[in-house]
Amino acid sequence: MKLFEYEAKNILAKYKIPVPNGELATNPDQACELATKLKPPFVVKAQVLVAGRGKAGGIVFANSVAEVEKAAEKLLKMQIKGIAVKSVWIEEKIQIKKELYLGITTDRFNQSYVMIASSVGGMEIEEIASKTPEKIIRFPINSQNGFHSFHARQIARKMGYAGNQLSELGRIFEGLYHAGMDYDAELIEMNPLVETVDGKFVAADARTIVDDNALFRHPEYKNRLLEGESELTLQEVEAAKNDLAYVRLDGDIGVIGNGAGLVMATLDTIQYYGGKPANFLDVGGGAPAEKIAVALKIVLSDPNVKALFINILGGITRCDEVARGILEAKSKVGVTKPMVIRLVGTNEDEGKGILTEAKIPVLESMEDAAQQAVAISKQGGK
Amino acid sequence: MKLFEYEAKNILAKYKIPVPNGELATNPDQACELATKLKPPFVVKAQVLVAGRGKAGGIVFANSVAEVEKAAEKLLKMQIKGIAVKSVWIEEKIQIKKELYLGITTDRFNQSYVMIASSVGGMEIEEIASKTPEKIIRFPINSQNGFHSFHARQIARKMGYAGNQLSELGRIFEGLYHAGMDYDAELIEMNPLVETVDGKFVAADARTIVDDNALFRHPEYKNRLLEGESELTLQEVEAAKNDLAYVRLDGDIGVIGNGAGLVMATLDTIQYYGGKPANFLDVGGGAPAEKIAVALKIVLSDPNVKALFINILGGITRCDEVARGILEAKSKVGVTKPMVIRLVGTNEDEGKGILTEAKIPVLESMEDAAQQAVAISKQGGK
Amino acid sequence: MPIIIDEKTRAIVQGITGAQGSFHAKLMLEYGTKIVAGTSPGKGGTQVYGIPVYDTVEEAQEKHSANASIIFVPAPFAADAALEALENGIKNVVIITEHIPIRDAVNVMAYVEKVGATIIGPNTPGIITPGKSKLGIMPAHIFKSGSVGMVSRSGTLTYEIAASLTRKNLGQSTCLGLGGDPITGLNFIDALKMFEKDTETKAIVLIGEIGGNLEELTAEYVIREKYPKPVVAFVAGRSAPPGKRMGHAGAIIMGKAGTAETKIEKFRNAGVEVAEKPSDVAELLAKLVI
Amino acid sequence: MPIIIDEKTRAIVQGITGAQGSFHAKLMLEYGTKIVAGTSPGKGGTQVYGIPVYDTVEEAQEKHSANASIIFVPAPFAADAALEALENGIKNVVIITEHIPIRDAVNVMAYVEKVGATIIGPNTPGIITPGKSKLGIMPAHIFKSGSVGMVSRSGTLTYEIAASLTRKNLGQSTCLGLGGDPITGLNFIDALKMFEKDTETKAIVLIGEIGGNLEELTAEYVIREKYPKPVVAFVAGRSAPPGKRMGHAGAIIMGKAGTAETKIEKFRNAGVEVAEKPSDVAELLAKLVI
Repeated sequence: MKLFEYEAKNILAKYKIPVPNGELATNPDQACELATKLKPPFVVKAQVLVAGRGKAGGIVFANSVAEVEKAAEKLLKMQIKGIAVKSVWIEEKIQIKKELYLGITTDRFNQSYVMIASSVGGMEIEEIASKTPEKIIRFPINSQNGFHSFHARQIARKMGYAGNQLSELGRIFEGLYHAGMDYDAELIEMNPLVETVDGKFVAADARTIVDDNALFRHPEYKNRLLEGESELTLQEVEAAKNDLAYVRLDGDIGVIGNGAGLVMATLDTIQYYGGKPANFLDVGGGAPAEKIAVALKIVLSDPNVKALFINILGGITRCDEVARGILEAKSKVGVTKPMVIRLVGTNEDEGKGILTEAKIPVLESMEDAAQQAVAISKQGGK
Repeated sequence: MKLFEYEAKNILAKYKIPVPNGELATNPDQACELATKLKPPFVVKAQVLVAGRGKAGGIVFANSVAEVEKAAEKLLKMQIKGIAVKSVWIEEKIQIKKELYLGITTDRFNQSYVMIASSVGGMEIEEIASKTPEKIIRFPINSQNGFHSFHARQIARKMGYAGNQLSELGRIFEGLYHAGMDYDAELIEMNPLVETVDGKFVAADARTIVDDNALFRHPEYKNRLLEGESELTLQEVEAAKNDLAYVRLDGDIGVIGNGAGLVMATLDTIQYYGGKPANFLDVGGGAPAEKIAVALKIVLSDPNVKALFINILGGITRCDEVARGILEAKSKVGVTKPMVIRLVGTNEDEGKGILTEAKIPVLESMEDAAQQAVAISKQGGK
Repeated sequence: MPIIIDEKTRAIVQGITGAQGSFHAKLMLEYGTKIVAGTSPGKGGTQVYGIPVYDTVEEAQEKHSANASIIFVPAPFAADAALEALENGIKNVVIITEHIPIRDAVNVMAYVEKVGATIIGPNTPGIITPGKSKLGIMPAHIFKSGSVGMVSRSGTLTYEIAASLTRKNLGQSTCLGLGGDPITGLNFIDALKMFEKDTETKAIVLIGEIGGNLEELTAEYVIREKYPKPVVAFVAGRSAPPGKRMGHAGAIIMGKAGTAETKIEKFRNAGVEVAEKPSDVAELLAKLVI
Repeated sequence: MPIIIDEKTRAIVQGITGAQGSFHAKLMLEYGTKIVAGTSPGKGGTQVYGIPVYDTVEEAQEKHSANASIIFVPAPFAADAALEALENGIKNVVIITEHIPIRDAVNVMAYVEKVGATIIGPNTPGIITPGKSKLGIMPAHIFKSGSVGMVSRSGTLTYEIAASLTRKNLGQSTCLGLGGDPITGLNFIDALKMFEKDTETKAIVLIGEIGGNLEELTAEYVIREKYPKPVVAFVAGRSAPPGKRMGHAGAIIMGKAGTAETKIEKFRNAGVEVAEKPSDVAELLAKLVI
């Protein structure tokens, strides 16, 4: 779950990492009023969870409170990549000397968290990595030993700092580590972490992605996610509420499957045969009938969908539960689009039996089913 | 730093460990009012930090709110081992089936924390250890690996529990571990941890000693300590404020030294020669002159003191600073009692020089000095 | 000898009293796996399909000395279960549970590194040595004993491809799901090393997906070590748009790193055959092992 | 060869720019200790009595390859400094700092156990091999080279007794303060093992105090291992009332355990001579080593 910039910065501040003084406003009047608490010049930043906010005009500089009001007015009417701006963050502008990068993410290969630092910042870390790979410092963290302030100082030294600046960076890095661990961040970064003209350090922008699987430890965010206060579409919120992994795409074949790999391979196979998937929907392992029914409901609520391709290979998922879910959806939601169903694996015979009895045909080969779904979509869903 | 029972119980409750419902009152009216929130029968407990509260009459049972008022009135007028009772904790009485013991302390030999559990509780752990040593379970905690709920369940199993009770004890033990670590407890115990007649578990009494050296991480308690809201005498509070280790004893020779071992050996030597020390006062390592002066002031404020024995063996402590501290105390506080000074070690010559110039004699042997101090005290401080 | 598990493996099922745990304990027993005990805190003293259940792994070990464990414990408690198995001397642990927090998984792996053990998963279908033993949730009838080693990041996609191999009479030595999470125990390279030593395995199928750089590192390993056995790969997620999380934490692409394209290119450069669609794996393999 | 440090020891001083660190760095240098570098985060690039100062131990090690460290860093940061030394390959670490939280000390010791190193302290006067090297804050002039090994839980009491030994011409091989905290690195038994191997050491003085059960365990060790060298002990705190903390966390008695009486009794049962007052140690020792 992505956090808003202001949330990410509030977390940093809690760990004594310097962030610019700032205030959150949801309307221009409030923006105007709150700006008076701050020192000009200002930056007014749209609080949206999509990348590329700056290029889309979501960040506006303002020299006076009046300009803040104007900026807020403009931003709060904006949509950035289809997402309405509901709030703006007004903060004091920093006098930048240099932009650095600091983040913590996971390192699959070393099975650990890794701190990534660079004396070049302000652009996406992937861009830094490809433009100036020699400036990237990767510091694996041994979770048994922990990350201590001396580790932080060692990194600061490799970034070229010494003396008081090294000590100060050490404190900031250590703070970021504790913030990341305490908030179960799968990514926490300061980009840029700014060295100011007077040699201090300030986190000018901050990003945090909380591990979805750890949200049970962070009810404050879990609740916000479920209340729809996030970047998600209606279908995505509905999916999240039901523990379904749903991603909307731009095609016309609705896809439901179990297991991310299988669903991705299903999308790939549809594309291979010239079709276009409308979505990714993984019901996960061991989905009961009700969950299958909800999945169907979500996919069918997308008006672009012309055909439905259900691809289930049961392991922990039982085919009979899937079959019952399909019947439940048929009776409750009403399935008006043509369905192609492929169902094999655990309790396969029971599942097929249930569907066959209900006069719903079941296929065995994924490729055959994909080709059939593509054919139906090309005929406009008939 | 010892915490009050109600503080210790509040910590346990924060970690979801069941404690009896209770309220804190500082006068009988309040006790009466708060008791109405609870279900009778009640227990009213004096909140003092001395051991043996129960035997001294500091715990009173009450069947009605009126009886609570009476009990509070009585307790709040009491002194227990010389300490005035300032507050009482009123709680619902538990129906006890069995009393258990659970605590975490440090294990010097294994250099770790150790959880100590026993299916016998309600008396001091030392008493349990000597009466039923076979019932004591010692479970060393590896701080790198942590203490996990399965460890807790393993201990619960060794205590003879199974099924749901084992799971519930597991949760309680794990909670105690986290409470102990988060609060830097050098001792945290539930004694007794009660198994109730309906098979539940409740911490009927709780004790927590926070590591004094970690109080910088727990300003809420540090502040209370310095404000005198504790079991300490006036001298002890003054000592704590100045980072001096002071313990009042019942003799008449005031002792100041550097290093716990040396000061203890000084007390032992005084006793060996037939004298009685009035206190233990360790100025610690590297004490500056001001601290020495404060130490003198504290020891002299005890009216029982007839002679002063300053025993300094300088390592990190410098003899010249000690000498300057003695002169500072002489000029500011006025030293009316006879002093025996023994001063050797780091910067010994400078220190002796300063005192000799001020016409204060300095001895070299601890045994000689001790004998001299004992002799003076026996002559009534002349 | 196949890898990790065989007919001599003695396993416990942690979380045996849950719906999934009991269901799959029964299927594993039926398959012939030696399930010697189960654990479920609070349910000690009961039985599941004749398997004795204990409150703690410690007690199960005192009585049954297992050498493997399979975990069905719910996500918030699964890391604890894995540590319990490891601390009680079990050296092969399969974690079926999905949705384990990353931080918990990292802690388990750091402990594993210290004590030296093998973790499969989390979020894995498990491991099967067809005809001998199964520690997992895979539908057993799609597998067949033979000489193809399989290792995969994706559960159901493994079944898909295993079934197509079996249909073409290409049996398997051992099939192993690494798990779909960002932090897992065994990785492709570990599995390749084990398959290299296993005389029964003649060729390896490697099933990757978008996200991370394990496939890229594996391709480098194949080149560096001149890996001696033929490898056929499939990579899921060619059609996935970047920056979107696809179903589990493993399948997310950030910018250019971890796309299907880079992975496929790296594999091909390493001499690894890459299938276009799942059903092509069996065909490519048939040519290699003849 | 004496124990732990000798004339070849190359040491760094962590926290060298503080008042205590710089003062004692100078004294150690004057004593002949090879102090090759100092560290103090934020003070890198400066010098203290000609000793180069670095921000990190990593940098100091790159340039000076020390094999010992002595720590004067303030208590809240001292555990970090110890871990920094250990992680950068230093195997002998003396922690002078007092008032380190117990939890921090426990974490350091758990790491030490994993990597295998020697910690002296915290809250110790350090270690001195008279005439060769000193890593500590003890006044050097009271020591004298010889054949008595000393190990103590108390700093100033060590000086007291060492001085009385020196006055009686009983020189010391190595004198070692374990530190007065509840959690310390080396203990009496570790020191006895080292002194046993040291051919220069003919007898051992052991200075204990109330609190804990290290003295009791040591007495048991002496019996169990039939410890071959004579040991003389002194135990401080005979006059201490129970339940009162005496000066530092180490010196507290809880009930019956850890009193001077029980410790003295255990020692005497183990054939260890126990002195009545500090000055008696030298007399008992003189009889033993003649």
